Amino acid sequence: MNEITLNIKFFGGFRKFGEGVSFAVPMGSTIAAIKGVLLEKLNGEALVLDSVLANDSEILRDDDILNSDASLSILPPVCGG
Amino acid sequence: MNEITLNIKFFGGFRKFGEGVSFAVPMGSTIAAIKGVLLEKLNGEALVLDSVLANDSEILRDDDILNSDASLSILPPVCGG
Amino acid sequence: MSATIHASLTSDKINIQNAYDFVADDAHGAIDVFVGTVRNLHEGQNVLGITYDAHEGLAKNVFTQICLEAQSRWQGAKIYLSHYNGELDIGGISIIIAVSSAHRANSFEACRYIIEEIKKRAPVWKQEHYENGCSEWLPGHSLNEANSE
Amino acid sequence: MSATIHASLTSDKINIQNAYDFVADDAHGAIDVFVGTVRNLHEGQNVLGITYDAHEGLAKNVFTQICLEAQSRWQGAKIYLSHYNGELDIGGISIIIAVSSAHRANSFEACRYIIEEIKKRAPVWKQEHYENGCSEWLPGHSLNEANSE
Repeated sequence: MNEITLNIKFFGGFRKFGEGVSFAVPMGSTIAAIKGVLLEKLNGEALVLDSVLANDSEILRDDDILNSDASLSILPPVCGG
Repeated sequence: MNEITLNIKFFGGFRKFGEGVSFAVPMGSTIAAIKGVLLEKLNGEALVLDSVLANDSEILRDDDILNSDASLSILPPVCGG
Repeated sequence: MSATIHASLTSDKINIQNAYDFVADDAHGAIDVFVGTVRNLHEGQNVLGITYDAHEGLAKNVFTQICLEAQSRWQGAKIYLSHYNGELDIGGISIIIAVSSAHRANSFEACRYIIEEIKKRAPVWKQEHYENGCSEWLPGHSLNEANSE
Repeated sequence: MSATIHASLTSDKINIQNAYDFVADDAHGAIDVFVGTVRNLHEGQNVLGITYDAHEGLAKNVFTQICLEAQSRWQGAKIYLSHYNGELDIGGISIIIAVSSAHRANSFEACRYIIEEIKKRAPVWKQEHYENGCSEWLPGHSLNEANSE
Protein backbone atom coordinates (compact mmCIF):
# COMPACT_ATOMS: atom_id res chain seq x y z
CA MET A 1 0.00 0.00 0.00
CA ASN A 2 1.38 3.39 -1.02
CA GLU A 3 2.00 5.95 1.67
CA ILE A 4 2.13 9.72 1.63
CA THR A 5 4.11 11.93 4.00
CA LEU A 6 2.50 14.78 5.86
CA ASN A 7 4.19 17.73 7.55
CA ILE A 8 1.82 19.34 10.00
CA LYS A 9 2.59 22.76 11.45
CA PHE A 10 1.41 23.76 14.93
CA PHE A 11 -0.26 27.03 15.94
CA GLY A 12 -1.61 28.51 19.14
CA GLY A 13 -2.35 25.89 21.78
CA PHE A 14 -0.43 23.25 19.81
CA ARG A 15 2.83 25.19 20.15
CA LYS A 16 3.53 23.32 23.39
CA PHE A 17 4.24 20.29 21.19
CA GLY A 18 6.86 22.18 19.17
CA GLU A 19 6.87 23.56 15.64
CA GLY A 20 5.09 20.63 14.07
CA VAL A 21 5.13 16.89 13.36
CA SER A 22 5.75 14.60 10.38
CA PHE A 23 4.22 11.20 9.71
CA ALA A 24 3.11 8.89 6.93
CA VAL A 25 -0.44 7.74 6.20
CA PRO A 26 -1.93 5.55 3.49
CA MET A 27 -2.53 7.34 0.18
CA GLY A 28 -6.23 8.25 -0.04
CA SER A 29 -6.64 8.92 3.68
CA THR A 30 -9.42 11.24 4.66
CA ILE A 31 -8.78 14.38 6.70
CA ALA A 32 -10.84 12.76 9.47
CA ALA A 33 -8.48 9.76 9.50
CA ILE A 34 -5.45 12.06 9.55
CA LYS A 35 -6.89 13.91 12.54
CA GLY A 36 -7.20 10.50 14.22
CA VAL A 37 -3.50 9.80 13.68
CA LEU A 38 -2.62 13.26 14.96
CA LEU A 39 -4.75 12.70 18.04
CA GLU A 40 -2.78 9.56 18.76
CA LYS A 41 0.63 11.21 18.10
CA LEU A 42 -0.31 14.02 20.53
CA ASN A 43 -1.28 11.64 23.34
CA GLY A 44 -5.01 12.19 22.96
CA GLU A 45 -4.80 15.99 23.11
CA ALA A 46 -8.49 16.95 23.05
CA LEU A 47 -7.77 20.23 21.27
CA VAL A 48 -7.41 18.17 18.07
CA LEU A 49 -11.16 17.48 18.07
CA ASP A 50 -12.05 21.18 17.91
CA SER A 51 -9.34 21.93 15.35
CA VAL A 52 -9.17 21.84 11.58
CA LEU A 53 -6.48 20.92 9.11
CA ALA A 54 -5.65 23.44 6.42
CA ASN A 55 -3.29 23.83 3.52
CA ASP A 56 -1.80 27.20 2.68
CA SER A 57 -4.92 28.50 0.99
CA GLU A 58 -7.94 26.86 2.61
CA ILE A 59 -9.41 24.80 5.39
CA LEU A 60 -9.86 21.12 4.54
CA ARG A 61 -13.12 19.28 5.22
CA ASP A 62 -13.26 16.07 7.20
CA ASP A 63 -14.25 14.09 4.09
CA ASP A 64 -11.52 15.54 1.85
CA ILE A 65 -9.01 12.93 0.66
CA LEU A 66 -5.25 13.28 0.30
CA ASN A 67 -3.42 11.43 -2.47
CA SER A 68 0.02 13.02 -2.26
CA ASP A 69 2.55 14.41 0.21
CA ALA A 70 1.35 17.61 1.80
CA SER A 71 2.32 20.43 4.12
CA LEU A 72 -0.62 21.13 6.37
CA SER A 73 -1.42 23.13 9.48
CA ILE A 74 -3.56 22.18 12.44
CA LEU A 75 -5.63 25.21 13.48
CA PRO A 76 -7.13 25.29 16.98
CA PRO A 77 -10.19 27.45 17.76
CA VAL A 78 -9.39 31.04 16.82
CA CYS A 79 -9.47 34.16 18.99
CA GLY A 80 -8.01 37.04 17.03
CA GLY A 81 -8.94 40.68 17.10
CA MET B 1 -47.82 98.67 30.83
CA ASN B 2 -44.22 97.75 31.70
CA GLU B 3 -41.98 96.61 28.90
CA ILE B 4 -38.88 94.47 28.81
CA THR B 5 -36.11 94.64 26.24
CA LEU B 6 -34.93 91.56 24.39
CA ASN B 7 -31.70 91.10 22.47
CA ILE B 8 -32.01 88.15 20.14
CA LYS B 9 -28.92 86.66 18.49
CA PHE B 10 -29.11 84.99 15.08
CA PHE B 11 -27.56 81.68 14.05
CA GLY B 12 -27.43 79.57 10.91
CA GLY B 13 -30.15 80.47 8.44
CA PHE B 14 -30.97 83.67 10.36
CA ARG B 15 -27.50 85.09 9.71
CA LYS B 16 -28.83 86.65 6.50
CA PHE B 17 -30.65 89.12 8.78
CA GLY B 18 -27.43 90.15 10.52
CA GLU B 19 -26.05 89.46 13.98
CA GLY B 20 -29.34 89.86 15.80
CA VAL B 21 -32.23 92.14 16.66
CA SER B 22 -33.47 94.14 19.67
CA PHE B 23 -37.05 94.96 20.56
CA ALA B 24 -39.36 95.57 23.49
CA VAL B 25 -42.32 93.43 24.50
CA PRO B 26 -44.79 93.66 27.39
CA MET B 27 -43.46 92.21 30.65
CA GLY B 28 -44.93 88.72 31.13
CA SER B 29 -44.90 87.86 27.43
CA THR B 30 -44.78 84.18 26.56
CA ILE B 31 -42.06 82.77 24.36
CA ALA B 32 -44.78 81.99 21.81
CA ALA B 33 -45.76 85.66 21.72
CA ILE B 34 -42.12 86.72 21.38
CA LYS B 35 -41.75 84.36 18.42
CA GLY B 36 -44.76 86.10 16.91
CA VAL B 37 -43.07 89.51 17.21
CA LEU B 38 -39.88 88.09 15.74
CA LEU B 39 -41.84 86.61 12.82
CA GLU B 40 -43.21 90.05 12.11
CA LYS B 41 -39.80 91.78 12.46
CA LEU B 42 -38.32 89.28 10.01
CA ASN B 43 -41.00 89.83 7.37
CA GLY B 44 -42.76 86.55 7.98
CA GLU B 45 -39.62 84.41 7.67
CA ALA B 46 -41.07 80.88 7.96
CA LEU B 47 -37.88 79.57 9.56
CA VAL B 48 -39.06 81.20 12.80
CA LEU B 49 -41.85 78.63 13.08
CA ASP B 50 -39.42 75.70 13.17
CA SER B 51 -37.02 77.51 15.50
CA VAL B 52 -36.70 77.81 19.25
CA LEU B 53 -35.64 80.58 21.56
CA ALA B 54 -32.93 79.84 24.08
CA ASN B 55 -31.01 81.61 26.78
CA ASP B 56 -27.36 80.79 27.37
CA SER B 57 -28.04 77.59 29.23
CA GLU B 58 -31.27 76.10 27.91
CA ILE B 59 -34.01 76.05 25.31
CA LEU B 60 -37.17 77.94 26.34
CA ARG B 61 -40.62 76.41 25.96
CA ASP B 62 -43.43 78.15 24.11
CA ASP B 63 -45.34 78.65 27.37
CA ASP B 64 -42.40 80.04 29.35
CA ILE B 65 -42.89 83.64 30.45
CA LEU B 66 -40.34 86.46 30.53
CA ASN B 67 -40.52 89.13 33.22
CA SER B 68 -37.23 90.93 32.72
CA ASP B 69 -34.79 92.03 30.04
CA ALA B 70 -33.05 89.09 28.41
CA SER B 71 -30.39 88.10 25.91
CA LEU B 72 -31.76 85.25 23.87
CA SER B 73 -30.88 83.32 20.74
CA ILE B 74 -33.15 82.08 17.98
CA LEU B 75 -32.05 78.57 16.97
CA PRO B 76 -33.14 77.20 13.59
CA PRO B 77 -33.32 73.42 12.95
CA VAL B 78 -29.89 71.93 13.70
CA CYS B 79 -27.63 69.92 11.41
CA GLY B 80 -24.32 69.43 13.16
CA GLY B 81 -21.98 66.47 13.01
CA MET C 1 -9.08 60.63 39.22
CA SER C 2 -8.65 61.74 35.62
CA ALA C 3 -11.52 63.06 33.50
CA THR C 4 -13.55 60.50 31.58
CA ILE C 5 -15.32 62.98 29.30
CA HIS C 6 -13.85 65.59 27.00
CA ALA C 7 -16.46 67.58 25.09
CA SER C 8 -15.48 70.64 23.10
CA LEU C 9 -16.27 72.99 20.26
CA THR C 10 -13.10 74.05 18.51
CA SER C 11 -11.79 76.10 15.62
CA ASP C 12 -8.48 74.24 15.64
CA LYS C 13 -7.85 71.35 13.28
CA ILE C 14 -9.25 68.20 14.88
CA ASN C 15 -6.63 65.55 15.58
CA ILE C 16 -7.39 61.83 15.73
CA GLN C 17 -4.42 60.88 17.87
CA ASN C 18 -5.49 63.36 20.57
CA ALA C 19 -8.92 61.73 20.70
CA TYR C 20 -7.37 58.28 20.87
CA ASP C 21 -4.90 59.25 23.59
CA PHE C 22 -7.65 60.73 25.76
CA VAL C 23 -9.77 57.57 25.79
CA ALA C 24 -6.97 54.98 25.86
CA ASP C 25 -7.12 53.08 29.14
CA ASP C 26 -5.25 49.98 30.35
CA ALA C 27 -8.53 48.43 31.48
CA HIS C 28 -10.23 48.99 28.10
CA GLY C 29 -9.79 46.62 25.19
CA ALA C 30 -11.90 48.44 22.62
CA ILE C 31 -11.97 51.92 21.11
CA ASP C 32 -14.40 53.09 18.47
CA VAL C 33 -13.71 56.38 16.73
CA PHE C 34 -16.18 58.11 14.46
CA VAL C 35 -14.95 60.89 12.20
CA GLY C 36 -17.21 63.13 10.15
CA THR C 37 -15.65 64.89 7.18
CA VAL C 38 -16.74 67.37 4.53
CA ARG C 39 -17.85 65.60 1.33
CA ASN C 40 -17.39 67.02 -2.16
CA LEU C 41 -20.96 66.19 -3.18
CA HIS C 42 -24.34 66.80 -1.59
CA GLU C 43 -27.63 66.02 -3.30
CA GLY C 44 -25.99 66.22 -6.68
CA GLN C 45 -24.22 69.53 -6.14
CA ASN C 46 -20.46 69.94 -6.10
CA VAL C 47 -19.46 71.27 -2.70
CA LEU C 48 -16.32 73.35 -2.19
CA GLY C 49 -16.50 73.66 1.58
CA ILE C 50 -18.69 74.16 4.62
CA THR C 51 -19.00 76.92 7.18
CA TYR C 52 -20.09 75.65 10.60
CA ASP C 53 -21.95 77.90 12.99
CA ALA C 54 -22.73 77.04 16.61
CA HIS C 55 -24.16 78.47 19.80
CA GLU C 56 -21.00 77.91 21.82
CA GLY C 57 -22.35 77.81 25.35
CA LEU C 58 -25.40 75.71 24.57
CA ALA C 59 -23.48 73.40 22.25
CA LYS C 60 -20.98 72.58 24.96
CA ASN C 61 -23.83 71.91 27.40
CA VAL C 62 -25.57 69.61 24.94
CA PHE C 63 -22.33 67.77 24.08
CA THR C 64 -21.61 67.17 27.75
CA GLN C 65 -25.20 66.10 28.42
CA ILE C 66 -25.12 63.56 25.58
CA CYS C 67 -21.78 62.16 26.78
CA LEU C 68 -23.18 61.78 30.31
CA GLU C 69 -26.21 59.95 28.94
CA ALA C 70 -23.90 57.60 27.04
CA GLN C 71 -21.83 56.98 30.16
CA SER C 72 -24.91 56.14 32.16
CA ARG C 73 -26.07 53.64 29.51
CA TRP C 74 -22.62 52.17 28.79
CA GLN C 75 -20.97 52.26 32.19
CA GLY C 76 -17.28 52.96 32.41
CA ALA C 77 -16.97 54.34 28.88
CA LYS C 78 -14.38 57.08 28.33
CA ILE C 79 -15.50 59.62 25.75
CA TYR C 80 -13.77 62.27 23.65
CA LEU C 81 -15.96 64.51 21.53
CA SER C 82 -14.83 67.49 19.55
CA HIS C 83 -16.91 69.44 17.02
CA TYR C 84 -15.45 71.96 14.65
CA ASN C 85 -16.75 75.54 14.39
CA GLY C 86 -15.83 77.70 11.40
CA GLU C 87 -14.82 77.03 7.80
CA LEU C 88 -13.70 73.67 6.44
CA ASP C 89 -12.50 72.55 3.03
CA ILE C 90 -13.38 69.21 1.47
CA GLY C 91 -11.95 66.38 3.59
CA GLY C 92 -11.80 68.58 6.69
CA ILE C 93 -12.86 66.94 9.94
CA SER C 94 -16.11 68.36 11.32
CA ILE C 95 -16.49 66.02 14.26
CA ILE C 96 -14.65 63.28 16.09
CA ILE C 97 -16.13 60.98 18.71
CA ALA C 98 -13.92 58.39 20.41
CA VAL C 99 -15.28 55.94 22.96
CA SER C 100 -13.27 53.35 24.86
CA SER C 101 -14.69 50.53 26.96
CA ALA C 102 -13.71 47.14 28.28
CA HIS C 103 -15.48 45.33 25.44
CA ARG C 104 -16.27 46.30 21.87
CA ALA C 105 -20.08 46.27 21.84
CA ASN C 106 -20.21 49.21 24.26
CA SER C 107 -17.72 51.29 22.28
CA PHE C 108 -19.62 50.86 19.03
CA GLU C 109 -23.04 51.47 20.55
CA ALA C 110 -22.06 54.48 22.64
CA CYS C 111 -20.22 56.09 19.71
CA ARG C 112 -23.23 55.62 17.45
CA TYR C 113 -25.59 56.94 20.11
CA ILE C 114 -23.54 60.11 20.52
CA ILE C 115 -23.40 61.01 16.83
CA GLU C 116 -27.13 60.34 16.36
CA GLU C 117 -28.04 62.52 19.33
CA ILE C 118 -25.72 65.31 18.23
CA LYS C 119 -27.36 65.39 14.81
CA LYS C 120 -30.73 65.80 16.49
CA ARG C 121 -29.94 68.03 19.45
CA ALA C 122 -26.71 70.04 19.21
CA PRO C 123 -27.13 73.74 18.26
CA VAL C 124 -24.81 73.56 15.28
CA TRP C 125 -25.55 74.58 11.69
CA LYS C 126 -23.81 74.22 8.39
CA GLN C 127 -23.70 76.34 5.30
CA GLU C 128 -22.54 74.60 2.15
CA HIS C 129 -20.59 76.50 -0.48
CA TYR C 130 -21.16 75.28 -4.03
CA GLU C 131 -19.10 75.32 -7.18
CA ASN C 132 -21.68 77.59 -8.81
CA GLY C 133 -20.91 80.34 -6.29
CA CYS C 134 -24.04 79.86 -4.20
CA SER C 135 -24.13 79.07 -0.50
CA GLU C 136 -26.92 77.52 1.49
CA TRP C 137 -27.72 76.83 5.11
CA LEU C 138 -28.87 73.22 5.29
CA PRO C 139 -32.23 72.19 6.72
CA GLY C 140 -32.11 70.07 9.86
CA HIS C 141 -33.89 68.82 12.95
CA SER C 142 -36.14 71.33 14.66
CA LEU C 143 -35.45 71.77 18.37
CA ASN C 144 -39.16 72.51 18.72
CA GLU C 145 -39.62 68.88 19.74
CA ALA C 146 -38.44 69.95 23.19
CA ASN C 147 -41.86 71.61 23.49
CA SER C 148 -43.72 68.36 23.06
CA GLU C 149 -41.70 66.29 25.55
CA MET D 1 -7.85 53.52 -9.76
CA SER D 2 -6.44 53.33 -6.25
CA ALA D 3 -6.94 50.32 -3.96
CA THR D 4 -10.06 50.32 -1.81
CA ILE D 5 -8.96 47.50 0.50
CA HIS D 6 -5.82 47.19 2.60
CA ALA D 7 -5.67 43.97 4.62
CA SER D 8 -2.49 42.98 6.41
CA LEU D 9 -0.88 41.04 9.22
CA THR D 10 2.00 42.98 10.69
CA SER D 11 4.63 42.91 13.40
CA ASP D 12 5.14 46.66 13.21
CA LYS D 13 3.40 49.01 15.61
CA ILE D 14 -0.08 49.72 14.24
CA ASN D 15 -0.68 53.38 13.44
CA ILE D 16 -4.11 55.03 13.48
CA GLN D 17 -3.23 57.87 11.15
CA ASN D 18 -2.11 55.42 8.46
CA ALA D 19 -5.46 53.68 8.63
CA TYR D 20 -7.31 56.99 8.48
CA ASP D 21 -5.25 58.27 5.56
CA PHE D 22 -5.89 55.10 3.55
CA VAL D 23 -9.67 55.32 3.78
CA ALA D 24 -10.05 59.11 3.62
CA ASP D 25 -11.92 60.03 0.44
CA ASP D 26 -13.35 63.34 -0.78
CA ALA D 27 -16.63 61.62 -1.62
CA HIS D 28 -16.95 60.04 1.84
CA GLY D 29 -18.35 61.94 4.81
CA ALA D 30 -17.99 59.25 7.46
CA ILE D 31 -15.15 57.15 8.82
CA ASP D 32 -15.48 54.61 11.59
CA VAL D 33 -12.31 53.24 13.16
CA PHE D 34 -12.25 50.31 15.54
CA VAL D 35 -9.12 49.69 17.60
CA GLY D 36 -8.54 46.60 19.72
CA THR D 37 -5.99 46.90 22.51
CA VAL D 38 -4.47 44.63 25.16
CA ARG D 39 -6.32 44.93 28.47
CA ASN D 40 -4.67 44.57 31.88
CA LEU D 41 -7.37 42.27 33.19
CA HIS D 42 -9.04 39.14 31.84
CA GLU D 43 -11.51 37.05 33.79
CA GLY D 44 -10.13 38.36 37.06
CA GLN D 45 -6.47 37.77 36.26
CA ASN D 46 -3.89 40.53 35.91
CA VAL D 47 -2.49 40.38 32.42
CA LEU D 48 1.03 41.62 31.61
CA GLY D 49 0.90 41.14 27.86
CA ILE D 50 -0.25 38.99 24.97
CA THR D 51 1.57 36.99 22.32
CA TYR D 52 -0.33 36.77 19.05
CA ASP D 53 0.17 33.83 16.73
CA ALA D 54 -1.24 33.59 13.20
CA HIS D 55 -1.20 31.46 10.07
CA GLU D 56 0.10 34.25 7.86
CA GLY D 57 -1.05 33.09 4.44
CA LEU D 58 -4.49 31.95 5.52
CA ALA D 59 -5.01 34.96 7.77
CA LYS D 60 -4.37 37.34 4.92
CA ASN D 61 -6.79 35.39 2.72
CA VAL D 62 -9.48 35.49 5.38
CA PHE D 63 -8.93 39.21 6.06
CA THR D 64 -9.27 40.01 2.37
CA GLN D 65 -12.32 37.78 2.00
CA ILE D 66 -14.08 39.48 4.92
CA CYS D 67 -13.30 42.94 3.53
CA LEU D 68 -14.69 41.93 0.14
CA GLU D 69 -17.86 40.66 1.79
CA ALA D 70 -18.21 44.00 3.60
CA GLN D 71 -17.71 45.90 0.35
CA SER D 72 -20.38 43.88 -1.38
CA ARG D 73 -22.86 44.56 1.44
CA TRP D 74 -21.90 48.22 1.95
CA GLN D 75 -21.11 49.37 -1.56
CA GLY D 76 -18.35 51.86 -2.06
CA ALA D 77 -16.79 51.41 1.37
CA LYS D 78 -13.02 51.84 1.62
CA ILE D 79 -11.47 49.53 4.18
CA TYR D 80 -8.17 49.39 6.06
CA LEU D 81 -7.55 46.35 8.23
CA SER D 82 -4.34 45.53 10.03
CA HIS D 83 -3.86 42.80 12.63
CA TYR D 84 -0.79 42.52 14.81
CA ASN D 85 1.30 39.34 15.02
CA GLY D 86 3.80 38.88 17.86
CA GLU D 87 4.13 40.20 21.40
CA LEU D 88 2.24 43.19 22.78
CA ASP D 89 2.32 44.95 26.14
CA ILE D 90 -0.77 46.34 27.88
CA GLY D 91 -2.31 49.09 25.75
CA GLY D 92 -0.69 47.75 22.59
CA ILE D 93 -2.88 47.79 19.47
CA SER D 94 -3.80 44.30 18.29
CA ILE D 95 -6.11 45.29 15.47
CA ILE D 96 -7.33 48.33 13.62
CA ILE D 97 -10.25 48.47 11.21
CA ALA D 98 -11.11 51.72 9.44
CA VAL D 99 -14.07 52.02 7.08
CA SER D 100 -15.07 55.11 5.15
CA SER D 101 -18.31 55.61 3.26
CA ALA D 102 -20.54 58.39 1.99
CA HIS D 103 -22.83 58.17 5.04
CA ARG D 104 -22.27 57.09 8.61
CA ALA D 105 -24.55 54.06 8.93
CA ASN D 106 -22.49 52.11 6.41
CA SER D 107 -19.18 52.90 8.12
CA PHE D 108 -20.43 51.78 11.51
CA GLU D 109 -22.10 48.63 10.23
CA ALA D 110 -19.28 47.52 7.96
CA CYS D 111 -16.68 48.12 10.68
CA ARG D 112 -18.67 46.08 13.18
CA TYR D 113 -19.24 43.30 10.65
CA ILE D 114 -15.53 43.01 9.97
CA ILE D 115 -14.45 42.72 13.61
CA GLU D 116 -17.17 40.18 14.38
CA GLU D 117 -16.21 38.02 11.40
CA ILE D 118 -12.51 38.22 12.23
CA LYS D 119 -13.19 36.99 15.76
CA LYS D 120 -14.99 33.97 14.31
CA ARG D 121 -12.96 33.16 11.22
CA ALA D 122 -9.41 34.53 11.16
CA PRO D 123 -6.65 32.00 11.99
CA VAL D 124 -5.17 34.07 14.80
CA TRP D 125 -4.54 32.99 18.38
CA LYS D 126 -3.54 34.73 21.56
CA GLN D 127 -1.55 33.66 24.58
CA GLU D 128 -2.03 35.74 27.70
CA HIS D 129 0.86 36.25 30.10
CA TYR D 130 -0.21 36.67 33.72
CA GLU D 131 1.29 38.41 36.71
CA ASN D 132 1.69 35.04 38.46
CA GLY D 133 4.15 33.89 35.79
CA CYS D 134 1.73 31.62 33.95
CA SER D 135 0.78 31.89 30.30
CA GLU D 136 -2.27 30.52 28.58
CA TRP D 137 -3.58 30.18 25.02
CA LEU D 138 -7.15 31.41 25.08
CA PRO D 139 -10.08 29.29 23.94
CA GLY D 140 -11.94 30.52 20.88
CA HIS D 141 -14.22 29.76 17.96
CA SER D 142 -13.67 26.38 16.33
CA LEU D 143 -13.18 26.52 12.57
CA ASN D 144 -14.83 23.09 12.47
CA GLU D 145 -18.08 24.82 11.63
CA ALA D 146 -16.77 25.01 8.09
CA ASN D 147 -17.50 21.27 7.96
CA SER D 148 -21.15 21.72 8.66
CA GLU D 149 -21.81 24.52 6.18
